[in-house]
Amino acid sequence: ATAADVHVLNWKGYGADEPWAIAAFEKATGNKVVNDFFNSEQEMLTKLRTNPGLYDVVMINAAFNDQAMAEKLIQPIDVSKLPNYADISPDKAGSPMLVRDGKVYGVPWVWGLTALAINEKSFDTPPTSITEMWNEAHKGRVVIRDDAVEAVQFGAIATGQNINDIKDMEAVKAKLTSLMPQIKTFWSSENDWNQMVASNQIDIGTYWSGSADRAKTHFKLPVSLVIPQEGAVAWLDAFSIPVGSKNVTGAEAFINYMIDPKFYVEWVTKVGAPVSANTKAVEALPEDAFNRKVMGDPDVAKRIQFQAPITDTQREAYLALWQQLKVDVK
Amino acid sequence: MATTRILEWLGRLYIWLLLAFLYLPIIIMALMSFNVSPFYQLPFEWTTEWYAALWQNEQLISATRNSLEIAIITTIISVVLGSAASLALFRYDFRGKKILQALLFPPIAIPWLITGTAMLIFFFGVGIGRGLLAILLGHVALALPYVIVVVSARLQTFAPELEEAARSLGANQWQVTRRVTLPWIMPGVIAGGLFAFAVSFDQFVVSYFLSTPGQTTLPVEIYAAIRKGFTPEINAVSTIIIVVSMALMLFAARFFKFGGGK
Amino acid sequence: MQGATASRSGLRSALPLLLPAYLWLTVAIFLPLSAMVFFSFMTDLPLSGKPWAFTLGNYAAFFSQSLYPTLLWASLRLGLEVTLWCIVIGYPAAYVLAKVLKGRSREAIFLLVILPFWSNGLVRIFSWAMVLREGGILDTALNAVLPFKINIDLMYSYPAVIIGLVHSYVPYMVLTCYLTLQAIDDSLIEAGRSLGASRLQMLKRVIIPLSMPGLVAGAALIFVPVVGSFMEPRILGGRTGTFYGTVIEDQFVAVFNWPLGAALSFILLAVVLVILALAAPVLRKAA
Amino acid sequence: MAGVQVSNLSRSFGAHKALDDVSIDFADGGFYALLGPSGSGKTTLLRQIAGFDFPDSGRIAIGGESVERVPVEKRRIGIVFQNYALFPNMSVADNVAFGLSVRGEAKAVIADEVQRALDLVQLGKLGSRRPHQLSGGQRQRVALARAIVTKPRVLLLDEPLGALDKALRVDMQIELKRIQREIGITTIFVTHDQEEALTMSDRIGILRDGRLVQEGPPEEIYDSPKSEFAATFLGDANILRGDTTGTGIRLPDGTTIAAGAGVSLAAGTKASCAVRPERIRIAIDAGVPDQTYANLLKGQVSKRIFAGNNSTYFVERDSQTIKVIVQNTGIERLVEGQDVMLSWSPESTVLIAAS
Amino acid sequence: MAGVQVSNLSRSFGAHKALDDVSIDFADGGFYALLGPSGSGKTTLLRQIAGFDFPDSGRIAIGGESVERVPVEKRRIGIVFQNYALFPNMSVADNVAFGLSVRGEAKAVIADEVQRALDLVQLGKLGSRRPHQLSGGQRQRVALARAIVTKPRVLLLDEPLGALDKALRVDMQIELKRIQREIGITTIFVTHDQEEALTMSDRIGILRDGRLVQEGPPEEIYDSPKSEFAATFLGDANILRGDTTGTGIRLPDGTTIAAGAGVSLAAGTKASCAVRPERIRIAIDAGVPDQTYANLLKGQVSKRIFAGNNSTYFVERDSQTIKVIVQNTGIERLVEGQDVMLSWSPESTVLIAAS
Ligand SMILES: Nc1ncnc2c1ncn2[C@@H]1O[C@H](COP(=O)(O)OP(=O)(O)OP(=O)(O)O)[C@@H](O)[C@H]1O
Ligand SMILES: Nc1ncnc2c1ncn2[C@@H]1O[C@H](COP(=O)(O)OP(=O)(O)OP(=O)(O)O)[C@@H](O)[C@H]1O
Ligand SMILES: NCCCCNCCCN
Ligand SMILES: [Mg+2]
Ligand SMILES: [Mg+2]
Repeated sequence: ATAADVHVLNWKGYGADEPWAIAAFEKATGNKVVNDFFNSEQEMLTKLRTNPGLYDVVMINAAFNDQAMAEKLIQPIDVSKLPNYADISPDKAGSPMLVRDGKVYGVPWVWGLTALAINEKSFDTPPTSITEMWNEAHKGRVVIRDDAVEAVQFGAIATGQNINDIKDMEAVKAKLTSLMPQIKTFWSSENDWNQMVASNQIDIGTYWSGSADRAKTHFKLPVSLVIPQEGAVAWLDAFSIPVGSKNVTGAEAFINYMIDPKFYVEWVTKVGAPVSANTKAVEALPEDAFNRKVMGDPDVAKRIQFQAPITDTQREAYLALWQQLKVDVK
Repeated sequence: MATTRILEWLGRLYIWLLLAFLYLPIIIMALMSFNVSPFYQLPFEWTTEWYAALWQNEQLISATRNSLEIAIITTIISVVLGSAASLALFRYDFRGKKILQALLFPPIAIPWLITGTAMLIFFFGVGIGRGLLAILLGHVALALPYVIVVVSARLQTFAPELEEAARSLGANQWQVTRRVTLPWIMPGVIAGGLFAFAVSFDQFVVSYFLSTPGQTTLPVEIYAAIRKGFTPEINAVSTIIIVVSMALMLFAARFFKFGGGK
Repeated sequence: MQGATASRSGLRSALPLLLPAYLWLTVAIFLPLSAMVFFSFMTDLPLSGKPWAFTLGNYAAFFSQSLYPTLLWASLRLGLEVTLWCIVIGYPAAYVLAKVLKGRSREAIFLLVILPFWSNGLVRIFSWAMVLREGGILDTALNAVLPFKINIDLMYSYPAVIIGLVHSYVPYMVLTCYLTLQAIDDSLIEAGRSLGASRLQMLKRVIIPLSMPGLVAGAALIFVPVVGSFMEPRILGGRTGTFYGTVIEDQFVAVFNWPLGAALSFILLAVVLVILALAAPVLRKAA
Repeated sequence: MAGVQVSNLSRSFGAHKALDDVSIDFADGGFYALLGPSGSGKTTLLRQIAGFDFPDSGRIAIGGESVERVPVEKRRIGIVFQNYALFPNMSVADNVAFGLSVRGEAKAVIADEVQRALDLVQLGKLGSRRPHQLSGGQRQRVALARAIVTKPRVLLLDEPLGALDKALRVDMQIELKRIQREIGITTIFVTHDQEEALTMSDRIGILRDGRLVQEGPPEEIYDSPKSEFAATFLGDANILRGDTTGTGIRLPDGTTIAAGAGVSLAAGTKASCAVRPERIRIAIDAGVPDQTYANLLKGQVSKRIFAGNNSTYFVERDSQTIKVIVQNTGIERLVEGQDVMLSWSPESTVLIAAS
Repeated sequence: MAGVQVSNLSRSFGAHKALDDVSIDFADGGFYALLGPSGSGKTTLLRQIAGFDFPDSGRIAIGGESVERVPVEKRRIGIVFQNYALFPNMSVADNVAFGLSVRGEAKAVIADEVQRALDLVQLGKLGSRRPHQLSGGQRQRVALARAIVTKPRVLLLDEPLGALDKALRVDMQIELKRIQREIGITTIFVTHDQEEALTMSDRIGILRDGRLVQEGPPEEIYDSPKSEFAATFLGDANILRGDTTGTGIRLPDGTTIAAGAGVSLAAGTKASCAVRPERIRIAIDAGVPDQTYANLLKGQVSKRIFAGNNSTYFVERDSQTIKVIVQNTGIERLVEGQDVMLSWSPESTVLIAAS
């Protein structure tokens, strides 16, 4: 990475690679953005491990920040270089997942939900309960993401448990087992979801809030997000600077740009996005914007549960459970 | 004679049915590259916007160029090395030959995902790193077993006394190979080359692990694009590639007889 | 008489021809895979900076959970089914190409069979989704010609996986069989028929045995990767798309448990090699 | 039951006429030798009869029935290919067993018959070998065993004994004749061995450039060739050319040659006389004039070639070389350079229209 | 410059000894015929000389130098394979041109030489054909042209004329001899045609079961076979068995046969006499007793077989069939069933130790 390049590692299609945004950033700072992508958090970590010095900015789900720090993959950030950092909502900025020994390892960017989304054509009135997923009427028209952690945490919510401290695993397993016959397929990318809705193959399924927003805003699909009364999984995505970055200044500039209200508003309007961690950015949205009105609703805030880091052992146990469920329906 | 004709006719019909099966998804792909909906939605609405968009998409174009270059180089290297190895395995007997032959299967049998990861780690460890060169290194290795298996299958049908005849006429090993053996196994070499090209050109997993931003290939681009939200630009570029290769191949078929004339 | 020629000078003559290919394979495949073998005996990856130790646990895991043998069995069955379909569909086509079609059209068709191979696998799978789903091309086309209404929704099912895989792999069978079929001297076929053999008997007794090297090569090139496949099953199989390859993928992608993933892969490799070794004498006898 | 009639058969490869209006009636149960120079269409003719290849025009009937619509495997023929065409994937025994086994014979019966056939071709012990482990002659014998073991109606043999030494060849000839007689197989046989053709066959047909030039019993063709080509192709012949006298010819130097066989021709036209080398007496002096050996020529021995049971003398006269075969009885050999007198009877002289 | 010496050559295939301690000195520029029954090891021997296959023991020298380490392509041999081994991917002309072109000759030179070689084998017009478009005999001639066009030091011919008709065969024999003499190629020639072997070669070697049984100039082998096998294998022979009298044998019925050739044996041991069928005089009466035809036997004609220039009479006597060849001079034919007197000279009788 030459000094003028900023190498960014992020999900594909997740804001940082929007052409208009890059153009604006490059114009403003003279840095050139080079994007690389990952398809799972594990893969992101592997890329960091096997490419020391290649990346300048990496987007990490806060639940994984811990691991990245432990492995010394990311370095502390001098937040004084980020003018917009001051506007980050304090509860996010102070998240113990991102701050260690007083040093900031991750700059909160956006947060969102893994909740439900529906095909508007299949519902006269949107459902309010997570149990809609088990409704016989939707048999064979339900989707869920092919991700063990999400599936198990979804099961925890459906059985009224704390996603970060699941006491009754058997109940989760039983609940998910009874969900399996409802399932059409397991989705793994936004595109899967959108195509299935477009061809009217599904009624309901788990979905990410930002993605549902994009489906509606950008692709004009009949999709709307449902935050069930039982609650939903919330996650926080943050930016970090990998150890060995050759362009820390550029990285800081980029991160600052990413949390800028101007960028955020444009992103939401043109493409659709999760909720910004920058309170000013959210306030810059129209009053009735979903990300402001619904996501900002204190009632919603009470229902959602933020993901905490999980251990490798837990992750493997979740995967084993998930795989067993998938084998059992074969 | 009558039955022969009927069978011949049925044979032709069968081939056309097979081609229909093989081309069905390709045709759909081509059609969808002209459809407005990025989600394969019907009814069909004609547009060329995706081709226009493709034209603007430098990343996709450069990835396509990388893919083509790597596939062509992979094909050449793996065909040369693979054919040479096949010849050696055919001509000579030595201890451990069975093992060498068995060693061709791990690259095929182990899911590419594992091989790709292994390459990533190993290349990282020994300092080869990632990038187009690493991709090429990996692709050739993946294609080699295909070439060797296919060329060996063809070699089994070769009559060794033809080599003897050529040598008795004073031809050295190389002349024998080039003028007698190669022409006979040519259909196998070509099939091997076509496979090698396919292995490389459609190689996602290994390329995915070995590519770096900017040094990436078309399948990696496509995979990434699909996650975001598929755009028919990908159908468009795929359609262009298929149409151009078809034209090239039919052109080649006119002038070059490699079906293995008797 | 050919045995004598073959054994002539052995390894020394073979080496210059073998070395480049095997050297390449060593650097790009064998050494990396050896590292993987090494990993498969570890408790944790050194890469993650955690302490690690040697263990057989990853291999033991295969046997301690019914999940893995069940899936391996399912994958082997899938491999077998796809291979058989490829033979059933591909062999006759190869025969027609090699023995019925004459002249230029043969070369052209030969190439046309390979061409779909050059299109992107993912794009192809997506196209299949378009064909197979409810309200897709197949459904619509059938309902257009059939007098009664049926619902064809093959998408996200085992048949969809088979169709997708057969489509991806059948060219291997066509081409490898073509290569050996084309080399069969017509006078052998004439000889057999003059002895009273019907076309079917000729096929069974002479043509198939003589084309066996191609059939075997094709079968190996299909069976082996299909057993480890994960992409097509995942996308086309839906709920039923979990196979041995997909759980290996999960170990690598979802939980970063490479040691277990590698162990599972090498178990797969061992099983595949044992199957090939067991099949070899049977096939050689048939040939 | 299974004679073979070919009528007006023609077959071209591109511009080249490999068969040109050939009609032959192969009698049921007969033994027919097909002779002709290399490339004259012998193999092509056999392939039409077998049904591997189809004539451009003309008809083929086996056992009185047209076989136009009868596929190869229903024609009940046995064939020995010029290149043997053994199945490389089968053992020798399996090659021979093939015809019986596709017919569904019992295993035990097959084993028996195969062993008998292999014994017959003196390969009884090589049943388990693969074709590539055999010598040329051994392969040829396997091909022969394979063709006869099914007891076909018609046997098409394309130089079936060409790769065998004389002793084995004679043995095989005897076996072939025996089988052919016993089962009454109509046999059509291509050979380049003249003695074989003459000794084995009931009739001989000679092809040239795709056309049938002469056809008949061996001795008839040998004794009364209808053309110079036939005379020199089957057996050896000295051809003397001149003007017909009606009962013979007058050579350019005025000598007349009396002919007792062949066509009658109007005097004065160009004609040839063919004389077999073995019919000519060679002597140092003319001896007592002998009415029988009425034709007389003087010459000088230029060469003698030893050929086992006989020798050929090349005698020069008037810029023509005349060949004389003399049995090697162990006495009276002539030396090169010697002046000699050649004499032969008019009965040994065949008058042939100039070609 | 390029004689070929093989010394104590052995080669086994599994338990089968294809060559068993064979030593032959093929003289430089000589024409050597290799005879032997099918499977006796002829092809195997040629393959060792060519360097396609390697002996288990023994040595081979070409031009006085051991060729153990000389690869095929450096041995400068020409070879005609029993099955031709033409390159299927090349035209006839390219097949023939191959040897010259790998040597890097100029295009024009090659074209010239190839045309000459093709003309020589009478295929001048078929240069552009592919091998599969040729008849059997045409293919064989291409193989021959391909082998000789490079003017090798040693020519190894495995039945190179087997698929040719007599006339063409004779033409090719003449050409082969001419080339061989002109360039002085050492030629080793496998043939099953006895006449060919006898007329063309300087020396003949007879193989049997991998062993060399006799070796020498044609007439010597023909006239003085050293074994019953040699006597009957090359040419035909009547073998009479009995006890030696020292200068002949006494048959079981007491008749004595005087032998003027062959070995001398101690009286009383078992021995055989070999008599060539053409050496026997056949007559209706004994005629004037003739000192020359001292050996006399009575018999009865059982069969006559016409073979063109001669006929063979089968004469039965004392449960043995004696073959007599009589030249077809056109007169005096005996009928079957006739009582006859057979006589031949002691000089025509070869005494052979019992085998
Ligand atoms: N690869 C082999 N394996 C086993 N036996 C073999 C092999 N090659 C040749 N033989 C045997 O060796 C012997 C000699 O074979 P060779 O080909 O030299 O015979 P030949 O004299 O050329 O006979 P022919 O006149 O029939 O061609 C034969 O009995 C043959 O069966
Ligand atoms: N496929 C072909 N294409 C062109 N010409 C051919 C083809 N097959 C045969 N011929 C020609 O047809 C003629 C007759 O061939 P055929 O094989 O019948 O000859 P043959 O009498 O059997 O000769 P031989 O004694 O040499 O085997 C030959 O001149 C040959 O070159
Ligand atoms: N296609 C980009 C989607 C990014 C969503 N991030 C969600 C993280 C959930 N663990
Ligand atoms: Mg022929
Ligand atoms: Mg031989």
